[in-house]
Amino acid sequence: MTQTDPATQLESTTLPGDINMWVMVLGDMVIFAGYFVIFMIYRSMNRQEFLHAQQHLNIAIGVTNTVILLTSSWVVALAVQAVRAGEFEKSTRLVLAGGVGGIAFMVLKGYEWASKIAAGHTNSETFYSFYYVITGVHLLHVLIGLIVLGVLVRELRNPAKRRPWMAETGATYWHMVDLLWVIIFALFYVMR
Amino acid sequence: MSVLTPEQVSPTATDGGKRDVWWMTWFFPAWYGVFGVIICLLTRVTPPPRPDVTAAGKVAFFAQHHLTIQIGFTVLLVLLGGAAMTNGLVAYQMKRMSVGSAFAYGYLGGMSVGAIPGFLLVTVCFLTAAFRPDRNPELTSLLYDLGMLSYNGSLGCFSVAYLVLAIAILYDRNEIFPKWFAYISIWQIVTEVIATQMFVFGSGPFAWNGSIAFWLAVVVFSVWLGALIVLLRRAAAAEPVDAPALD
Amino acid sequence: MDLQSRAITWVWGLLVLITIGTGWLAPAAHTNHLAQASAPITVLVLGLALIKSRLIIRYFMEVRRAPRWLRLTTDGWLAALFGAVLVSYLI
Amino acid sequence: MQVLEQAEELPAAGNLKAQWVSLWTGPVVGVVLLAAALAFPGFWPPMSPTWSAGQVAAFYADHTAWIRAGQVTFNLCGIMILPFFTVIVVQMKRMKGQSHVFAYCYLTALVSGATIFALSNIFFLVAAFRPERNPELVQLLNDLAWIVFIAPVGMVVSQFVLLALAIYFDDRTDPVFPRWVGHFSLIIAAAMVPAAAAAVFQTGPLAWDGIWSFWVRNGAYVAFVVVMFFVLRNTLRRQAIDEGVIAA
Repeated sequence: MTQTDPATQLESTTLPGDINMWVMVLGDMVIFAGYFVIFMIYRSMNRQEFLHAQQHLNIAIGVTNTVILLTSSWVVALAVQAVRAGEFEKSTRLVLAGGVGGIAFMVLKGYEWASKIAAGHTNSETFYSFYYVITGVHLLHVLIGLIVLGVLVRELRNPAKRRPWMAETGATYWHMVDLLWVIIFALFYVMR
Repeated sequence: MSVLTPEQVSPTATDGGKRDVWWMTWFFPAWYGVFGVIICLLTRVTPPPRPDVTAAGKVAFFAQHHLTIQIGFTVLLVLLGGAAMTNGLVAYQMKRMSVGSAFAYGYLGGMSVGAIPGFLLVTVCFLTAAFRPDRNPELTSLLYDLGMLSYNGSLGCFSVAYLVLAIAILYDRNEIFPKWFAYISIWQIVTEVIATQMFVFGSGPFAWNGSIAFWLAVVVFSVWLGALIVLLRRAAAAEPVDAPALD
Repeated sequence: MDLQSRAITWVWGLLVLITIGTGWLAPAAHTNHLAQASAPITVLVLGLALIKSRLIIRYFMEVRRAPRWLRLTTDGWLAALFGAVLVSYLI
Repeated sequence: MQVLEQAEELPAAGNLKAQWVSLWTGPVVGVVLLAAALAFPGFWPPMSPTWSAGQVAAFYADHTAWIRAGQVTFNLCGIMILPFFTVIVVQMKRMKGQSHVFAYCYLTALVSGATIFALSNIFFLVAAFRPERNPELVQLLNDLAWIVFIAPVGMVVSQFVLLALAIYFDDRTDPVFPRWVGHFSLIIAAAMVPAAAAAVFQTGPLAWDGIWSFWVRNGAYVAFVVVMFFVLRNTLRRQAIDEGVIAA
């Protein structure tokens, strides 16, 4: 989408959500970019080792988890639209559905970790040491995201506190969790 | 209620803020400046020496930096209280928030416990190692590991302090600190979580001198600390001179 | 469904489609032989990941309607990250 | 301190009684700690840093029981001096014309400082736990114990400086503490600072058994506690009279 898109020109530009949250999100994106680049540097030093380790990942779980997070993100994006339209009942249900997606992601991730450890892929392999730390930090972000969505549900249920910027702020964080996972998926699971 | 006599109002009082709070607010960056010189230039613990060297290599490290370690850490032993004073200032500002004292006391507790493994132990271990250069190399190696792991790997005390700070800022209605500072305090917790790995890895990105466990974390900490210095000044300036003293 | 929601839904469909498509390219998807490094596949995968990331930023995070500085910052981040990843892969 | 009957139920009375009790824990704990110091053979005279590992191990083997007795008492009772110092915190928070930021910094330094002392007892006690251990290890534990005991003066020095600052910022017309307490506090701080060098020198006045690092440093600290006991007693009496808890 470019700036000449008519849809963008019709509407005035507004910052979605709270500037404070954007500071957090942009900073977090920079920190994760650091992790990714360091991972790539180590990968370029041991290409074969990393490639073979990658082959032991469970791609079915990887794809499923990516689809789960994308869907969860989509649902939360729809929830923001619903808040703007004043449909608070609907948006609450959508945010809750998004949270369920987050929980499903964590459960699957836990299963994936457990089966990898059971198969002997511990952090003594460089690839897996990155895998556990990066996905672990991402999992921590999912957990924080669930708390954020929980706060959002509380606010949406309280008629005095239903503010669109609040929904946008929470959604912005949740989409960042999704965004970072999409990149983790590409770098850890798919690239060769 | 405070009764201000004219002589107690400082000439800078027009900028707002209380004189004693301003003193501590200026002390904060000054102390961290001295601390930075000590750890980076004199005692060489930041950036950290390598974990993956032999006992002989560690003895050589202490021999090479013998004098500067002794000078730097002896000075730090005298200035150690500065850590408590800077943390006390943050706790003071937290007490001014609308959320009451619980979080401020949590910060105060976490940080004052953290000062012992975080600062004192490395100081004592390195000075003890430098105290007798002829000590059995295995024991010098033990002191080296003990010092570095406690210095870089004191995780929980600081994490809880960052956590209560973040929650306090998010709930606060007095706008003592901006909300974004709460979020970047959460980054700090994330880096502490990653630092757990340094107890597992003797080399590589997650070792105590690793690119992720150390370098990225130190950049994040520097950003956090720099922001805190600016925000403490802003908070001090925004405090009304005639505000009642804290209970 | 309003215009915005419809656009978001289309984007979601596209993202899921790309994900399933790229999953098929993964080394772990072919366990009967040892995986071979492949620059074309990697470049393709990184390109698709870049598109996915930008779709999420632009549509889900609604950056396409955000102020200019934010659009430039997020695009700059994408360019820097994917540039660095690609360079470190190709070198 | 005889609380007036009509003031018995006032919150101010409860506050003052708590401070009064905390104040009196000072001399009581002080006597116990003095006894522990007298019992600890390593202080009479202080063990020399120049001893070889064998000499250190032999010392622990010869005096195991009294070393344990002295250090266990330090371990158990050392931290009990804390309530005495919290009275100082409470009084700092009564000072007018300031924000009490010094009081909170003082409290933070107090908590950290108390922990350091506890750490040194543990090292002494571990060394005495198995005197038959490899002498090099006993010597290492002994070095750590002494260095942690004598050298980390920073936390207490900052307490003295903060107390002095708070006193200088206090209301001139009705100060909580007399102004000389601030000067006195700074002098004590200055007397203790050189002891940090005990982590470097093995001989001379700055070594951990030296005149300055051992006798002047510890003497200054004891002097502060003794003097502050009387200062605090006066201050509490004045507070009680001001708040109508006891008769003038």
